[in-house]
Amino acid sequence: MKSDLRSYLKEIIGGSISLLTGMWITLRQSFRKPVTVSYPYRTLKLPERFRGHIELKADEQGWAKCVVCMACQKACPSFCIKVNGYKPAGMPRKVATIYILDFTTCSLCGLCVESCRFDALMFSREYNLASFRKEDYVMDMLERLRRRRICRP
Amino acid sequence: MPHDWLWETVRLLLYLVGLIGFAAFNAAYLSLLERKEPAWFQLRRGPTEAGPLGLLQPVADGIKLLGKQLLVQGGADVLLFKIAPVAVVIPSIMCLVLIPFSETMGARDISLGLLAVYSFAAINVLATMLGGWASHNKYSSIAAARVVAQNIAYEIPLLLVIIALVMVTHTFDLREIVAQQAGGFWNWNVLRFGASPLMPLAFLIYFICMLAEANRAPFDMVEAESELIAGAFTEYSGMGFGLFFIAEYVNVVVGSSIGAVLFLGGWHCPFGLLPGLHWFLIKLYLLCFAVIWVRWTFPRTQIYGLLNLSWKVLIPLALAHLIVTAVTVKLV
Amino acid sequence: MSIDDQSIHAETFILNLGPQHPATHGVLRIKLTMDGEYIVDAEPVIGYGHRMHEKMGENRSYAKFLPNASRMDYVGALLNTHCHVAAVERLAGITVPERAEFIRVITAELNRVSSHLLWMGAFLVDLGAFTPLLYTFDDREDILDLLESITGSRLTYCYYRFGGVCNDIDDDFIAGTRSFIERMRSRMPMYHSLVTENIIFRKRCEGIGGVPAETCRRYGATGPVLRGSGVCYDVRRNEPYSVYPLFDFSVPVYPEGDCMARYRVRMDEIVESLRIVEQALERIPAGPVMAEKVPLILKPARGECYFNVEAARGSFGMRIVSDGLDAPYRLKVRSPCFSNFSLFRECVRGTLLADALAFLGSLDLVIPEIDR
Amino acid sequence: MWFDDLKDGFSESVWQEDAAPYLVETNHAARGADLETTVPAERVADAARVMYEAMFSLEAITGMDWIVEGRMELVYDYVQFSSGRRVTVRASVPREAPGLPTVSMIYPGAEWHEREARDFFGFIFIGHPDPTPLLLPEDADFHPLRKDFTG
Repeated sequence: MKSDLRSYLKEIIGGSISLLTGMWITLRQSFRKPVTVSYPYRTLKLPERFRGHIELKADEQGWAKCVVCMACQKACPSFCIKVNGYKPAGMPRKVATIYILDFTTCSLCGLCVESCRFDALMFSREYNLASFRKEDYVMDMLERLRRRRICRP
Repeated sequence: MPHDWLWETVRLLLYLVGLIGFAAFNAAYLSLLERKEPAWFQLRRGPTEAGPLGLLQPVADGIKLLGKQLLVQGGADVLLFKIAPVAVVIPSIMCLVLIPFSETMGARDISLGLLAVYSFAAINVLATMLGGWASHNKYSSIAAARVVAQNIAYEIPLLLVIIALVMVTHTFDLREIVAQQAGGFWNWNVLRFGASPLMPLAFLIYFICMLAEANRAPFDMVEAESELIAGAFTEYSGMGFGLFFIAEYVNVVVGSSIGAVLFLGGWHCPFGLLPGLHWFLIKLYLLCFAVIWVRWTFPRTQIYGLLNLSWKVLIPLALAHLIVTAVTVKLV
Repeated sequence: MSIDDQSIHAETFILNLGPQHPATHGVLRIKLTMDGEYIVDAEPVIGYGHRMHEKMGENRSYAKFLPNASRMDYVGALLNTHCHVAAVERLAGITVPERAEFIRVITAELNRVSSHLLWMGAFLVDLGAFTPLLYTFDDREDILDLLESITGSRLTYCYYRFGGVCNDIDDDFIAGTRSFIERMRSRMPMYHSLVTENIIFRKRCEGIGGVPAETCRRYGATGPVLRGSGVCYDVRRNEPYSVYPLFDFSVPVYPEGDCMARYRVRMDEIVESLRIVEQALERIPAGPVMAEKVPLILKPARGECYFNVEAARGSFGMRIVSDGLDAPYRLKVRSPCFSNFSLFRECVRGTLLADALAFLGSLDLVIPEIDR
Repeated sequence: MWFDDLKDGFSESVWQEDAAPYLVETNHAARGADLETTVPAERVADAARVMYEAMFSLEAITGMDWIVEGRMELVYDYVQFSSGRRVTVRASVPREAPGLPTVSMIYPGAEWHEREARDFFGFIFIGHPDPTPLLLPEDADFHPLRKDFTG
């Protein structure tokens, strides 16, 4: 009986101490600076290897480096890349005429970039992708490249 | 005299408007504090976008709630369902009427003020239970059953503590109780060791019971969002929910005010200097801060753990305190 | 969810917990038969997030399944991917360079820590404490930053390849990981005094959700659930794979079988994982991170193999059958949560609703992993 | 050998004849199992009982559809927690009549695994306590992992 009472009191006192410790911890934390970043005003630095959606690379003349080897299309697990092209006269390689990424089904695995033997693909560093329309995510890569004012038509 | 009677009516009406405003203001800005304070604890920023430092956030919340339709679920008891939020908020505001804010401020003083406050507080429980029951939702029904069990369990130690206090002060009049504590913090009831050495403990019991009575975490069995979704309030939308929300914060304010009045010397300065409304408000908001602080630190208790705490810890301790007080009052 | 007249008068009533419920962490439904607040029967209804990963595996080449593997248990994605690549490597007889194995161990253990941290936060939210969640997320964010710097993504890493890993780690990563280990170690006492010793937390966990060791065996429960029931079984120790035998780590075991034991197992595992990472960082050899001569399109010889790893939630296994083509003939995924959760019904009978939810939280379920 | 007990158990209640040709020791590092055995389909429950008594736990049940050979196979993966040893028990049933006894009476954890195998392959587990689909919708009458399942 006596030990029961003692353990009872011990539990009350120990419990109260544990509660006060917890409150002390949260209070102490409240004097630290916030770790969050106010997103639209400040952004974090993207790491070097950030895997966004893909983007075509351009060569020195501004052509897309893609040689339409179809490796990326084959490597894609989600079948979201469509490439087509032809071999113009006087060019040593094929030139892409269609390069479409269906970003709605892309799983951002990066297997396409890895499969590219011609260093023609890179990861975009864009992540603010939001839209109300699904069609906005069927991206024409050549058009995007053109818009970057590098690619010659 | 007709003149006095007229003046008294106008005064009461003014107080009523003022108190409703006070309640609304507190509900709004305690809800902001409820979002800012955990943000400090959790190394976040809390709301920042609405107004400077997010100060207009409660306004945005209020507009949002007002703009929402009050949906009534099929099968619900429509009358009770609609009465419940009103019935929960009115007694909370009624309690404010009885609180002496300062020497000169206070809507109404009655000699049994303390009793009246707790009578009103009991209606609150009934209304919450009604809302849960009328919702026609199983989660709400469970919450309705819980709220009754919880409030019955916690009213006992609460009232035991208060009875002990009344034995010391010899009055139920809140103004009189504050008046007795004038002249520095050593005269406050919380440190009135002359009456009972367990007074600080009594204050602690009061604080815990107040949390439980206001259904605040860690005793928020009624809401228990990880178990009962939103408990008794699950089916409420728009201002139906908004009124429960207001009532919760007004209850916190009432509980903290009574705590300040009974134990912390009401409007008196801790150093016996200029008493006034500001001292009362400082004590009130410190207690509110503590209430929110507790909520954002601890896990929720379990319903039976909560009842165990009441019956096996708080009631025995409160009884011990009562006996000690009775003995000292008799002897001294 | 309405109370019809009949069920008011009946002794018990049916309570649908989910598919949308704050405590189920995903689309899980449990059909509870309740007697007041006591649970008479609990029938889990799963499959809301079923995506038929196994069929997808049969329909695509081995490499194309890599992103899928990280999407089953997205909280511990690298551990699943580890199982997949190691199973295929076993089947195709690919030897992985040692440096790659070290990198796999480092990243997988970091992923385990992040998974346990997420669990701890989510478990405390189940118990009604929100603040620890943000603290664990603060720590977890460091791991995600580290892993993002080498894998390029934050959650569904697609980092391991058959024969190695796709990117080498750099000095920044090693330095960052070292400082993270320091930081995490210094945070543990804070967690213990904020959470472990908290009387409310202890009251809600000690003696709640008891799972006897024998029940674990009958249901095939593994991972922290099993070790929290006093059985010292850890795939890393009992069936060593990768370079785990090189490291000195202990397998935390608590015999009580309650929520607290599972909690303690996971907390100790965080410390043990940090130890493994620390040792791996010290002993990581130089060399290539990719095996040579791994064919672009993998066609393992006819055969079958089973491989399992210790994922954050238990033994994650894959049985792959090859018929010599570039896609597996059969790819079976054995997810730990599937078995861990199947014991819920038996163990939860007769407990209170609140305790059942604490128990549910302590099982550390990732519903998409159950559903696959 | 550590599997002598198993062999005795299997001889007694599963094969009722010489066990040697059936219980094959395999390389754990290459196959992921220490022992493999094939039992007649109607004896899987007896095999499970032997495994249960040898303190094994049932880790997974894998269905396979061998459409060319016209049979379907179930693979039971057993693991012993104390040692980490694994035993694979296989049983084949004809594709047209894929019925075999349930092991969920011995290993309740098998209940879900069997329901999953029934969802995906259409195995019929005789004596199974719960006949509703587990992962597929309640009204699903298709078996997606059968090799002749299209779309």
